[in-house]
Parts: sequence; C-alpha cells; structure tokens
Amino acid sequence: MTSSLTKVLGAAGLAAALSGIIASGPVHAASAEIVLGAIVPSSGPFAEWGRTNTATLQMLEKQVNDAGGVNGAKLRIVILDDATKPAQATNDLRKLAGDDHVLAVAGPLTSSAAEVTFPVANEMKVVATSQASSKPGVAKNNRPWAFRNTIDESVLGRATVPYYKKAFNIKSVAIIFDAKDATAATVGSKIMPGLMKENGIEVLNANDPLSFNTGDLDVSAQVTKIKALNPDGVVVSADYSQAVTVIREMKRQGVIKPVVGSTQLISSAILKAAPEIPIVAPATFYASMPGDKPQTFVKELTPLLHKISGLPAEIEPSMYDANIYEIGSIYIDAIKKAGVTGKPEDLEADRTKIRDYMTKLSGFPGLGGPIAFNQDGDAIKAFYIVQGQNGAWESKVRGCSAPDGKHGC
Amino acid sequence: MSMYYAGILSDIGILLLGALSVYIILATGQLSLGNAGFMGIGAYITSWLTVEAGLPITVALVIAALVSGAIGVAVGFPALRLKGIYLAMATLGFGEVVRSFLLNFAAMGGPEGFHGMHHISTGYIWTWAVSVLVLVMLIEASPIWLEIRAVRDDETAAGLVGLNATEIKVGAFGCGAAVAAIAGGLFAHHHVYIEPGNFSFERSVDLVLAVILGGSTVASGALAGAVMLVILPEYLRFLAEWRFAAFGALLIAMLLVRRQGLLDRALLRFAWRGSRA
Amino acid sequence: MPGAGPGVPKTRSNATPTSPISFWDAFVLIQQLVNGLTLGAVYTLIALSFSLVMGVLGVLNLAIAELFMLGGYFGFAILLARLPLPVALVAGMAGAALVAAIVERIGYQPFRGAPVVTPMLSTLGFSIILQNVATNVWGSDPLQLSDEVLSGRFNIGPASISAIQLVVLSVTVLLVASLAFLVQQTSIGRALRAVAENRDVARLLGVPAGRITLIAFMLSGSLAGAAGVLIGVHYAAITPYIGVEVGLKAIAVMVIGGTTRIWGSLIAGPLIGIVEVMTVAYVGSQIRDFVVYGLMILILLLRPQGLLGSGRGDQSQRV
Amino acid sequence: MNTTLPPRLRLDRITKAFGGVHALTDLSLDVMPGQIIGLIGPNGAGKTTTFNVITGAYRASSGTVLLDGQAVTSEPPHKIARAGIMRTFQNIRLFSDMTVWEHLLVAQPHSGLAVRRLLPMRFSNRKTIERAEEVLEFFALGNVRNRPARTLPYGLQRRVEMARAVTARPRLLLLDEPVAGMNHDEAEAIRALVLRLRQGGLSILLIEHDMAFVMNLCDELYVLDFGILIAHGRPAEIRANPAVLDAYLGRAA
Repeated sequence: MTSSLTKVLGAAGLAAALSGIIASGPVHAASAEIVLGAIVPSSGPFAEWGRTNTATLQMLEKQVNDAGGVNGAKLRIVILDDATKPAQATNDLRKLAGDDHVLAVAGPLTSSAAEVTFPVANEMKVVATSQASSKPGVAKNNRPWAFRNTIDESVLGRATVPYYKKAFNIKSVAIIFDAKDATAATVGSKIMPGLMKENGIEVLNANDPLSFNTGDLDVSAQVTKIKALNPDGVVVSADYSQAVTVIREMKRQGVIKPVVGSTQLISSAILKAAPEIPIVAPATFYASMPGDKPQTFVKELTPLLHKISGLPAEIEPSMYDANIYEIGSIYIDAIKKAGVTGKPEDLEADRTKIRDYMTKLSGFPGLGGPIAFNQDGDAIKAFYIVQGQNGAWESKVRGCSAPDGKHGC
Repeated sequence: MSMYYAGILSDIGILLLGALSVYIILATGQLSLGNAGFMGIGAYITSWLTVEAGLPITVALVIAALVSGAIGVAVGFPALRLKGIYLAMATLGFGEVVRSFLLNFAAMGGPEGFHGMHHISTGYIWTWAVSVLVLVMLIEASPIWLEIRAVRDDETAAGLVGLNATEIKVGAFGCGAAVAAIAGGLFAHHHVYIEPGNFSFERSVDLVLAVILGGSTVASGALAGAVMLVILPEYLRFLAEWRFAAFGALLIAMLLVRRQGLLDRALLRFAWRGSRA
Repeated sequence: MPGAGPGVPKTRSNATPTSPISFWDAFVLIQQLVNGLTLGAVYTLIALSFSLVMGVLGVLNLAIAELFMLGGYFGFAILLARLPLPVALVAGMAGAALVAAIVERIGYQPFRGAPVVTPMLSTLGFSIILQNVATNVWGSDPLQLSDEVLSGRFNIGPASISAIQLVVLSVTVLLVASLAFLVQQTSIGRALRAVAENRDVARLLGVPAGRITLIAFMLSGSLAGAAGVLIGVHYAAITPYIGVEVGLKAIAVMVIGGTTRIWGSLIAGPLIGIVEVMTVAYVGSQIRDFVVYGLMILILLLRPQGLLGSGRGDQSQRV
Repeated sequence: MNTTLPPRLRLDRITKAFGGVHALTDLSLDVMPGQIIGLIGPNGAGKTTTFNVITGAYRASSGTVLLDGQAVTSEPPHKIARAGIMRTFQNIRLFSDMTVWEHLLVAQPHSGLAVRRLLPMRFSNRKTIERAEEVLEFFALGNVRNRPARTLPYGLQRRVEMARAVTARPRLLLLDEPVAGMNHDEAEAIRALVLRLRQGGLSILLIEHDMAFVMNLCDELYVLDFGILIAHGRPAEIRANPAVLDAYLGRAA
C-alpha cells in the first residue's frame, strides 16, 4: 500500500513539480510597459508559420524598443502557442486578455481557430486580428472586435480568375479541393465555381466535385480523373502543403496545366513541387516583392529566420509574417496616436481606443501599400496576382480590396 | 476568477464528460475509440435544436442525449460480437464514419462548419459535469455496478449466475453515447462554432487517455485525468517548441509509474481510512 | 452523382470517344487500377507492420504511423546526400527499426499483462514525441526532393506508369516475400509464431519471448520504415504528419485482411487501394472514407477473422 | 418414485457434438425435488459438458432440458439461471476485485422497478442485504466478509462460490467438484452444508471425483463414460456395478 502511495505521489509530483517551476503567476503590466499579445501555432502542422511569426514579432519588439519604445514605455509582446488547436487558441486569448492584460492581440492564424477565438475576443472586449484567416465571413460574424489583416478569398478570386483566364486562355477548368479544410472547401465548392461561371469558364466537374482530405498521401485517382476531363486549367483549393501533393501528382501523370488557387497556395514550398506547372494565386506580400519597405523587412527578418532550428535553410519571410508585422505595427501606431495610456486602470478604455482607431484607420503604411479595414473587419489593402513558375513568384497584376477597387490602396 | 482559468475549467468540464462517456463503456470491459463520433452527433443535434429550432439549451441537450443514446444502443448490439482491440478498431471505424458523414452533411455546413450558438457559462458546463459525475458515482454504489464489474471481469460466469450481459453492455454503450452527446453539445455551445474536424480520432483518444491516466476503475479517475490532460500542456509552455514532445514523454512516464492511473479503488479506500483515523 | 453512372466516367467530348465505352475510358480504368495498386502497396506495408505486432502480441502500436514518417525522413536524408535509393531504403528501415526497439523497451515491455489499452496509449505517447521531434528537426513544411528519383515512365496509351511506381510495387512484393520466408522458414519465424500462439507455452519451450517481442517490433518498424522511404520517394514530399491519416487507413486494411494472418494484408492492401481509387473515380471522392471504414466495420462484424482468416477468429468466445 | 410431480430437472436424450466428436450421447437424467444426485465418471466423460448444457453455456445438439417440466433448452444462460439453476465451477470463477460481501449481492435477482437497481444499495435494497446476511451466516463467512474473495484460501473460495449461487434462491444447484483439493475435515464441512441446503428444499446435482464423499452424500448416482450413460442407481448398486468398475479400474489397472 505504501509503495503504491509513493507511486501516486510520484505521478502527481511529476505534474506538480513542473507547475512549481513556472508558477510565476501573471505578470502585470508595469506602468512603463506596453504589452501586446499574439497567438501563433508554434507546434503542430503549421509550426513553421508560427515559428517565423514568432521571430517576426520578436524583431518588431526589438526594433520598437531600440527606437525608444512606445510613448517612452517599453514594448513587450507576449506570444502564445496554440499548437494549431482551435480550443487552445481560445484559452490563449483568455490568458492574454485576462491575465496578461494585453492591449490587443495578433492572431490566431487559422480560420478554424479564428472561428472560435473571435467570439471570445468580443466577449472580453479586446481587439484580435488574424494574420492568415481568409475563410469568408469569419471576422464579419464577430464584430466589432474581430479584424483580419487579410482579404476575403471571394474578393481576391474576383481579380485572380480574370487574369488567369486571360493569361492562359482558359475556357474550362476542373476543381479539386481539400474537403477537410474549412477555408479550402468553401473556396473550392462555393467561391471558385461561382467565379468561373461569372467569367464564362466551364467547370468540367461541376456535378462531380473532386476532393481529398488533409493528410491524404495519394490523390492519384483524383488527378487521373482530371486528366480524363482534359481541362485547360486546374483549380487547386488547398493549403499549400496539401497542394504540393496534388501538384506533384499532376506532374507525375503529365497534367501540365496552369493551376489557380487562393492565398493558401502562397509559399515557397509549392514552387518546388513542379517548377514547370504555372501557379496563379493572390498574395498581399511575397518575399521578392519590390519596394524599399518590403525589401528592408525581408533583409532584416531573413537572417533571424535562419537561426531557428528545423526551418529550411533557404527559408524566406512569408506573407503571414508580413501580415503579423503589420498588425503589430498598426497596434503600436494606435497606441501612439489614439491616446492609449497603457495604465492598468485604463485597460478597458485603451482597448476601446485601439478598436476605434482600427475601425477608422485609413492609409496606414503597410509593407505593400496603405491598409484600412472594411465594415466586415477585413483588410482593405493592395494585393498582387502572382504567378509562380520556375521557382519564383512574379507579380502580374496589382489589385485593391476596396469596394471600388482602387480607393485606399 | 480569471477568464483564462474559466476557459481552462470549461475545457476540463467538457473533457470530464467525454471521459465519463468512455468510462461508462469501459466499465463493462468495452474499449471505445469512437466516442468523438457520439460527441459530434451530440454537438450537431444540440446546435441544430438551439439555432434552427430555437429550443433552450438544456432541452436540446436532453434530446441530443436521447438520440445519441439510441444510436449508442444500435451500435452496442453489433459491438457485442467483438472483444478487446477488435471492438476498439470497430469503434474507431464508427468515429471516422461519423466524421465523414458530418463532412458531407451540407445542411449544417459540411466542412465549412456551423455557427449561431449562444455561449454558455463555465458554471453551466460544470453543473452538467458535476451532475453526471455524481450520478455515475451514485450508480457505482448500486447493485447494477456490481453486475457491470462482474460482466467486465468474466462475462461467461456473469451470465451463468444470472446476469444479462447483453443488456448491461448495450445499456452501457447507450449511456456512454448519451453522456458523450452532452459533452459534444456543451463543446458546441462553449466554442459557439463546430466543424467536423473537432470530432476526430484524436479526440476519441484524448477521452480514453483521460480515463486511463486518471484511473479507469473509479469515476473520479475521469476527473483526475481530465484535469491532468488540460492543465499539463498549459504548464509545459515554458518548454516552447518542446512542449508536446515533453507531454508525450510525461504520458509514458505516468503510465510507467502508475499504469492503473492516478486513482484507483485501493487508493481511495486508503485515503478514506486515513481521513477517518 | 447525376450523369456519372458506375463504369461510365464522364469524359470530355474532345477526348476522342468513338464508342460508348471508348478506349479512353479503358485507359482511364487501367490508370486508376495502377493508382490503386500503388496505393495498395503502401497500405500493405504499413498494415503488415501493424499486424506483425498485433498478430504476435495483440497490441496496437500507434507509433507505427510515425515510424513510417521517420523512415521517410531518414531515406530523404540519404537521398539528399546524393546516395542511391537502395542505401536510402536500408537506412530508412534500420532507422525505423531502431526507434521501434526503443518503443518496445519503454512503451511495450513494461506493460506486458496490462490491459490492451495501456500499451496502446504508451505508444501513442511515442507517436506524439516523434511528431514533435520531427517538426523541430525538419520543420512542418513538406520536405521535397528537388528532382524525382527514377523519373522514367512507361506509357500505355494515355495511361502511364512511372518507374518509381514499379519500384514501389516490386520492393513491396520483395519485402513481403522475405517476410514470408522469415516467418515460415526460419527459427526466428517459428519462435514468432510460437509466441503469437501462446506466450507462456512458448517460454516453457525455451523460446526467449522477451527477445522475440523485440524482434517483432523491429521487423514491424523496418517495414514501416521501408514504406516511408518508398512513399517518400514516390510522392517526393513528406511532412511530420504524413503518417496520421495513412496510419488509420492501414489499421482498417489490417482488420480487413485479418489480424492473425499476416498474408491478409497482401490481399487487403491492394483491395482497399483499388476500392478507394474506384470510389473516387466512379462514385464520388467525398464518400471515400465512408466506404473504407464502413467496409472495415462490416468485415469485423461478418468475418471477424478477416477476409482470409480461416476458421474461428482468435477473438471468438470460449467457455 | 413419485410420478405425480414433474422432476426438478430432467435431461431428455441430450446429445452434444463438437464438430464430429460426440461429447454427450443420448443422456437422460432426472433430479427429483430435494434429491442430491451425483454425476461421476472418469476424466473426459462429459460431466462438465453436461453442466454446460444444463446451464445454457452450450447449446445441446439435440434433446431437451426441463426444469420443473418447463423446457429451458434454448434459453440464454442468464435466463436459465434466473429460472432457478445456479452453479459453481470446477476451476473457481470468482469476480476479481470483489469482496466476499459483494459476491453475495451480485447474483441476486431484483424484483420491482428496474430503476431501483440504479439506486445505491443502502437506500433501496433492504431485502437483498438481508438475504446476503443470511447466506453469509449460513456459510460462516462473516469473518472474511470484506476480504477480496480471490485472496482467500482455496477452500473458502469454494464456499464463496456456493454462497454466491445460493443467494439467488435457486431451485437446483449444480456443484462442479465441490471438494476437490480439500482435506477430510473441509470436505466434511461441505457435506454438512450440502445436506443443510437440501433441508431448505434445494435439489442438488454434483460432479465429484472423491468417491467417499459421493457415496456418503448422494441419493443416486449417474455414471458417464465417453459421453454415454453407463450406469444409474443407488451408491451401493453403483459400487457393485461391473461396468463402472471397468470404466474406472479397468483403465487405471
């Protein structure tokens, strides 16, 4: 009996000892400190995004503090990992907003996480801005505190498809999408078929949707089916790492047809999958983007990314790094300009000020041009239809997500 | 109480119910790796009832529990033919079939997920969690629990002394499915958004893990397991990217140190005597 | 599926159909069969890996999915160092077998005699560790081979078989045959079968059961590793989470083939591969998993001993 | 023999085959109310198979099992048990992790509302507890009441098994080698218990290898060899039956 008791104590102790190490309790924002929060997936299938996001925010923190801080106060960004698990993202937000008393939160990254985290942001009355979610309507459903520094995929698609049609003389397409990924499935089953119709492109498998599931190794049957349909182009609606599987299979079966997709495709990994297959997708940022601002950003961030273990040697800053960098910068701008005090007793008022600043924001100098937010909480900013071929992205069309297509970008 | 701890507590409460659903089935010697499927059924039914039919959450949960319980009974009958790991694999298949169904269930969003639910409080979640836990603990003191233990231990002997193993095992499946549905319904209304991916094999395993880590022979083990499983990854945050690797290692270490789980009957008896001495 | 009855795939008018069932259709069918067979080979190897441990020890080793993934990474590391494929294959098998040995010593051996769920969860612990370690070492982005190893292909009309597909198929057959030889003809195989039959009796007969379980785990690991290398090379891209979905499917394949008959997987793998592919091709891709897992449940209920299992399954009730 | 009452148990030409092997062939057997009947025979004669057929663990290939004139042949085991046939096992089958006291509760049938089975024991089932106390006292198990049954000495485990069977107030009790491995004193105590059980109106069918025990206790004996009934009669008759001697001694010699 006593030995089993020791074992119980041992097992309980295992957990308790660990808790002791870090039982430091919440650190309250000192008056000379400005605290922001971020939710990124540093483990799980999107670990790469989360880790580069972390490096980006650390860089921003250092830049701001080196330049004298925010209104004389030191900037601190509390970054929490959500492990690509939506439920953890919600608790991250609760911790950031409730315990760490952050003024605003950057993140979460995925739409699935944003779907459950934004309602919490509303409940706790703190601004949360996603750096990557582009599933339609996610911020819109959670006004007024939810924002996304991304553009709704249907807006982007409206510019992407005409370019794609013109550039490759597309008259027919086949659509394949990841049915398990909410964003990809929405784009693949709703948005793209609609846009194709608007542009007079026939969807050859309109009555026979082709899908696969996140994590599937083999999409050969789907690709063979596409091959048999013999379309002019292929719509691949999937996260880049899944899209790699599809594009590799297309190459293997000799389906060398131009691919079009959503922002989910943008990554350097996808360019390596099949250099001979042209890929068209919208992006708000890409590493080789011309301009002083983006180039300085890339030049400063790239060496930092190289220090992180486990990332590919040739890694470049991603669109989501740019997005979260902009989110952080917007928050800091808001704190500076909207009279945010950063004092604990003003927390509620400060958060509201940041929200109101975001709502009214116009012409904020982002990396790729001015940024504002529309009524749905999504970004009004410039975007680029980029074409990836032979290992590099090349910008083809500059667009704007403003309702009229130009004002504000 | 901080919102963060409230969130953590809500997660524990939901996981506790999910773990109890596994516990009830496991008590009869049946290992279910498909309870996330029942959670999914519960989550979708409850959400439909509150959002589309406008029913109050409690009524919706009860209806979902009944429907899921009936499905559990329907699953329980064929499950009688299977034992041990084979049953586990069949239930795994069941969970995947449910998830696959939900992905294709366009009426409630399919892969796009479903929203519109109202947020529920931590207190409401725990009212359910504590009620079900107390109910299970009361049943543990009842004659039927002796029968359940007998069936788990030696089904043939149990039959020969007059116990209806079929009724007990199928009944347990039904009850487990009903409790899982409640867990699912609460999950849906805690997060106010659901998608089929929420109810994957991974979650089924989490539920089993909570039961085994906490102790699979007493209902309070499910509570201990749920607390550990939710708190541990939070405590391990200081390890940064090694957090989950450490979590896996701790899981193995805990099984090595105490394979019967943190709590068992002998320990509770010991503690009970200790507290009276 | 309106307009897409079974056997008559929708084809484009510009695809030169001359008769209701055109040559084009036939080639598509052939191509799909090849696709199904390749996928089936993958399933066979991983399912065999599961069933070695399951059949001999009655334990579901959930870390196998990650051994598969690790095998892939080991193989890639070798290929990226410009060494030939056979070296990569051996490295993948050896690496995965080594990790499998660790899993056996820490995750299985101490839990002998515990309920089946306990070692299953401890192997799950390993699976979590391996996924996260792989993420920390290689990143979560797909690791890709820049130019395809063995990029040759054979064309039969519009259908094409790549050289690597042939390699996958033939190496699978070779591995299964070697396993068959090992299990049926060698003393290790006899010992394995003895332990599978009855561990205690085997021990009384002087079989070193502890060492045999270690061998079973390592054999199983090396099969998973081989599958990882082959698949990695075939699809030319791997991630730390590559084993999750395919692992679950392989469990289904093992069940359908029968857990006690190692050879069951040899039939069930290609069968499920082809069923999946044909479901996608002629019914609808969205119901594929529904079909596969539904089939698994059906088999469990109707033929618990698996498609090939003979007589009573080892799980039938005895009084 | 009283022909107006149906026998408590009647086996009517029971055959049980496993594949092509006949474990029992055309076995007929009667146990009258209040009788103690012995079923003997060499190892592998089909005695335990007979018990398994009676209790429904095996389905008879042909023939009928009648309890008080009612056929129970195709009923599932638990229904047969509830109909009034309880048994013990040759290799003791107690429930692990259960105390002696719990064994006395577990097999009792529940009258009234099914929901009452879900209520904690102490609030709902006074009668069940009274019955368990009664049986506990009868089998003199009071001082090991809260011990896990499987940790008890062998002889006591057999008692617990018998006690468990008796709590359900069966009409017929099947005892499979009740004194195997016991010394003379322990066996005597069991004999006394069996006789007292019979006084309480119970009919008993038992398998036993201990000849002295069987001859002293049973009213009648049935002898099986290779699944075939080779003799039936009073102990004295059986002792003198050459076929029985042959079956036992012929092979031993």
